[in-house]
Amino acid sequence: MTGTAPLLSTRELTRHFGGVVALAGLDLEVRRGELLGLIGPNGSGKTTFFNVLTGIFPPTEGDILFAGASIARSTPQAVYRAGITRTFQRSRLCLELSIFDNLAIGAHGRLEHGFVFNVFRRKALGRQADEIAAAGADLLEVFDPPLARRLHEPMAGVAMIDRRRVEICRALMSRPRLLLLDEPSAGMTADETTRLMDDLLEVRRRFGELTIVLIEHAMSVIQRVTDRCVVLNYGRKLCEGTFAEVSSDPEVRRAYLGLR
Amino acid sequence: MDLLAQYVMNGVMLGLMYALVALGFTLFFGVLDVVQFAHGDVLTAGAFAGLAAYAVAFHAGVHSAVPQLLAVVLAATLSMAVLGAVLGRTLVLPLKSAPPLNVLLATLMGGTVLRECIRLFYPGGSQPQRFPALLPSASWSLGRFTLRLDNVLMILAGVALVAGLSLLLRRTRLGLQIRAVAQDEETARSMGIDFRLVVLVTFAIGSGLAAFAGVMHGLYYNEVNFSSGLLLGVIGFSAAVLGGLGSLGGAVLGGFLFAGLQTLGAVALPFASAYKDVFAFAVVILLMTWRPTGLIGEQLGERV
Amino acid sequence: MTAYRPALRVLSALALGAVIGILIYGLLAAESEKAVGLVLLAVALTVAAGLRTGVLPRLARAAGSGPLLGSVALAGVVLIAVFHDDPFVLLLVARALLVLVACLGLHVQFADAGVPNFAGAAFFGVGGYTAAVLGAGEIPHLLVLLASGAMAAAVGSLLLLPLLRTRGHYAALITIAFGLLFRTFLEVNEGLGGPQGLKLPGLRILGFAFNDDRQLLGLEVSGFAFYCLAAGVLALGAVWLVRRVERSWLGVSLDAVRLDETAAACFGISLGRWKIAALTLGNAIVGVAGGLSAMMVGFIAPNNFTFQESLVLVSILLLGGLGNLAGLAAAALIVVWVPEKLQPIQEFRYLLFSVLVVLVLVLRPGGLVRRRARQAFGSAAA
Amino acid sequence: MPRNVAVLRVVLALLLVSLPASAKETVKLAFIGPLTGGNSAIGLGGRNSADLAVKIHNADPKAKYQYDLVVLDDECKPDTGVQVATKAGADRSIIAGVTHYCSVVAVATVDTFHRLGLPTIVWGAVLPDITYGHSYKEIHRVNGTMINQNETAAKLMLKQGFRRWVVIHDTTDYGKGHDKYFTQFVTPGGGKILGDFGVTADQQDFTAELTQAKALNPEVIFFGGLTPIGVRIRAQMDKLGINAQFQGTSGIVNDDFIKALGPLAEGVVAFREGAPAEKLPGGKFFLEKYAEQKYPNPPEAYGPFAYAAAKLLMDTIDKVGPDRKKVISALAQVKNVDSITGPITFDDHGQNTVAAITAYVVQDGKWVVWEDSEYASGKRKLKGR
Repeated sequence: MTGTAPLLSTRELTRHFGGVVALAGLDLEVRRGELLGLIGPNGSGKTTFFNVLTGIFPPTEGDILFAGASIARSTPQAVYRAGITRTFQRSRLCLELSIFDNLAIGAHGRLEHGFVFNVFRRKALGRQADEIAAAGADLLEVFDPPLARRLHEPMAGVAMIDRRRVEICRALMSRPRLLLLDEPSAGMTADETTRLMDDLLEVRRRFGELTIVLIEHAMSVIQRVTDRCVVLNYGRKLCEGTFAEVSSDPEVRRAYLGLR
Repeated sequence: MDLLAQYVMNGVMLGLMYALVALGFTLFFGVLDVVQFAHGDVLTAGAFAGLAAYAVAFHAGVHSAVPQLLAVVLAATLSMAVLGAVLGRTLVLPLKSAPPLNVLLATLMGGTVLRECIRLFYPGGSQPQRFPALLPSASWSLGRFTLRLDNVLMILAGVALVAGLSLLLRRTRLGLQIRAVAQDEETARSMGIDFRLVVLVTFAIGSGLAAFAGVMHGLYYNEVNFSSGLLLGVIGFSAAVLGGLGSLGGAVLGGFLFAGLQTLGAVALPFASAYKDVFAFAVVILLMTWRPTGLIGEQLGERV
Repeated sequence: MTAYRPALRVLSALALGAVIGILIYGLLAAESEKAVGLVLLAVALTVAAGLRTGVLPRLARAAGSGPLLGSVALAGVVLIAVFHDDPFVLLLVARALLVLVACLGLHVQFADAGVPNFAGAAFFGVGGYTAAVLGAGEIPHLLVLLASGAMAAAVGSLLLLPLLRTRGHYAALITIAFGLLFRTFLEVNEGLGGPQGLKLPGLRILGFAFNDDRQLLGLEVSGFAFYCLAAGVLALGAVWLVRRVERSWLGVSLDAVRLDETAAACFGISLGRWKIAALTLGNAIVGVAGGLSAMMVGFIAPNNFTFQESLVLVSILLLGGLGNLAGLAAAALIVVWVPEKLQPIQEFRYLLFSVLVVLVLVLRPGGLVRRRARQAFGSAAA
Repeated sequence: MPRNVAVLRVVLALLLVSLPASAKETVKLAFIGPLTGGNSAIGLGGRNSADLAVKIHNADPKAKYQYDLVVLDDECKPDTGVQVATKAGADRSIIAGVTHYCSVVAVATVDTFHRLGLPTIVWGAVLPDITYGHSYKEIHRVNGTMINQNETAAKLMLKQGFRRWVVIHDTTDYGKGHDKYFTQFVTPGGGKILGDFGVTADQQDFTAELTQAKALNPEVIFFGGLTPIGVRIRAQMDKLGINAQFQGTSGIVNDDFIKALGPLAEGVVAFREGAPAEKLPGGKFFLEKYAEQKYPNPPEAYGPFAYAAAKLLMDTIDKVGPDRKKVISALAQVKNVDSITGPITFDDHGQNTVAAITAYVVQDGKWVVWEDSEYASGKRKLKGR
């Protein structure tokens, strides 16, 4: 079922902030169904890459092709509709809302937003709410079964690690084709990180074709879960390949791993 | 030509006062990301403080203009600097973590308290008060244009004040600290800067500026009254926002721009002069639509 | 959540309704300075004690929102009956209800979508002027009220583009500027009565004239009693509508826009669409309230739609605790009544009122009642 | 328990207060006017004057009833006005009202007073419609309308030889009304209105308008509005070197105008309804008594009218008893009743028809009746004469 064409490819992708060059002509491919690790030192342009990809900042130059169509300069909303969702480096859940609400935000594209439907057809609305709740509970179940039973509790009372899980579930609620994870393990212990990655692999198994790009600092994680890695430095691709290939590259070792 | 010169002169005086008010708004926003809306009423209070000082000086037997003027300016700016710091301490800092619009409302209401106090407790405060002419009143007429020495002196003083403020912010240790706080509270703290103190000093400076504008207002119009602060506050705020909150140059630009719009609306447009505020505010809305963060972007504060 | 038995729910609702009714009765009936002070003290003590001991929240939870709303409505009807021949008290009640409705409109904008509106009085005025212009003709008054709302929304659409492009204080300035501009425009322009304002006919629905006093069950009933009922119906309708909107995908989307625009955009939520929806709905609600209010008062003039009046509306929103409907209702009652009850101190009342608002904002920055998480909907939630 | 003692004390205090203060029956009168906001100075002056009338009346042993003044603030806003009017009208113990300074409020409340049957006397609002816009028997007015005022003003100024006016008026009903009626009376007599500027009531800077006015080279600047703006315009005229005569309306006839302007006020002309209080025996008495009470604010231009209205109501109630209907029919009969503002006669709209208009000019820091002034005798000259 997978063709040879990559799911996502960028050409000469460039982004300036004033005088600072965050992305400098990045050429990158993400293949269908793979889990690609994106690594590089701080300030190498990883998060900017996500931000440009999801339309938060338009690229200064270059193009992005997703499933054959250009999404460079699309709005974030259009990128979402094309099938890309993400998590954020600093968790951006709505803490005032319940877990359910946050998941529903993730499922925005599937929901009925008509005024009449929402205000007057409460039975149908209730059914849709139940569907979303069930789908959300299913997802949470994979990560942490007790969490699935706390669906209607406010987010603010949820522990940090569970917030990470909810945030990933929110991104998954829309059944994306490409999932962008920005350091999901930040602030977690090694054990928690391992569990989270296992859960992620489990979700991927269940979902069938889900392509993931993962920004991560913990090399053990990258080593364990990624199919392939891309190393960024100064907004450019330094090299790519399996973790073993990448980690033995002398340039990478010099620039990033700090090894001689 | 002479008429045009007169309009420009009027507009410059007006713009200078607006700019002084706007500077306060922009300073406060710079250091604390809040809008202190009692600012216009601080201006009125400053003018009344100056008036009271004049009365005291007069009764104490000081009858020459220079010491009187000195007493008026000092009393107004110093008392309002203290009041500004007190307002910052009681109304603004405690609400730092509350939603920003709470501060806006709290200070608006604080300003109302100030205004009502002047109206009710200053002798005869509910009617306009005469403000003495303390500047030399020589004037030259060129056709329909009247150049007055007192206006020239006020403009010079105002320009000197703005230049002084700019120097203070750029060249002194205090200025450095204010700018550091405006950049980022956390970083400033880690540099060993007393955050609260700097904020309060900034409030004192801004309010002193407003008091100076109040005295200028009094000297220019020879009249002060309890309610003039509300509209001046709104206009000063508009000017600061129009220029770009947090930008000193923006505040000055915004002040003169607003004065220009009002003059233009009253004089040059084909409808009744009473529409001049409608015109000025409508243009403000259009300009904000065109440049949503002000003409000169934010530079003192605002983190993304 | 615990499921309560129906009987318990009804009882709790009635108890709470009775408490609220008695407190409001006290406020309305108090005349002298001392009585006003005592009643205010009693209200404060009751509410404080009720919240401290948890009795009030527990009753509210036990009752559930539907029965509670019903019982408050019942208390309202009883109060109207009690004061049936006192036009002043009835006028106050109706005014408070209409102010509440206007605040509900601002609530949708401010508390749901996060768009500030400091021109509430202007949109209230648009509704009122629409009613003045259309109400004099042959158009049925129910349609006139709808037109008031539509007109307010239409005038508000002038501000959509500026408000979509700006945020925070910049957006606040745009509404402030509009409020000032609107009032000056009305005053200068002769077309709509100028500074002298316009007279309005009273509300008339299906031949029933609300202005007339009449005999009912042998009682002399003031015309304002009917306005009270109309305002009450409008208020209940607005509360119902706002709650339904909040407890639906609409509310979820509005919350997402308010809380994190970037995240919302990344999940396909169009910021513009939702802000437009909130602004339009909110202004429409404010406009309908303005229309009914103008018909009740029988007269409108630019003086009523000043920046200060807009501030009063925003004060109510923040005093009640942004986002909390119960707090909003309480604040609307208090803000309409307190200045009126302060009449005995004459020229000092605005001073005292401002001091009170400042105190509440400083001492309780979250408002009188804290915001509650939006309640879930759907059968799984119940 | 100390708490019980405190409660007991409160109860006792309440009981004491509710005891009747004297043997006479107490009758309530309402006073309504702007006590807060931009027009509060005049409102407070009116309030004090009405209060003075009540105090004097109550001190009179021959008076039949004890009067109690219920003071209400209309904020100069129609909806607040209707609210307090309803309060006064609904309170059956209030027999009559001395109501409103702001025309826009007075117009808004006539229906309310009619519906609730409360007899009222307007003490300061000058819009003709307040009495002539309907045929309600409840509404009366002691002061004249702005029609009378401007007729006199136009005649006098034309007689002085002035022909070229620039009009500046505030955009409230008061200013706009004066603009309309003055223009209407001055043009047939050969006067020319060269320019007409509306300004908003909270405006501070008038240099743009005045610079335009200066270019038109008028003989007189006619100002329709109240003291605060009047002071600013007169002062700014001087700043811009405009050497025209300044002519105002009743809104500036008060001491504050002179105090705020100092020497600049000299020679300013203005007109007001009613006979000059200083010249009537009752008026002198009023001013003396007012000074005795040490009110924090002066009576302002309309204080004497509030006093006259309150006194007229109390005298009427003393005669016919505290019954609203009887008071209304008694007021309809008022003819040539002496008051500190001159004789009062109500026409069938309740309008005082003999409302005399007095012209004033500022001379040596005082408002002087025109006929007595050195300007009328020719010793001093108005600007440009």
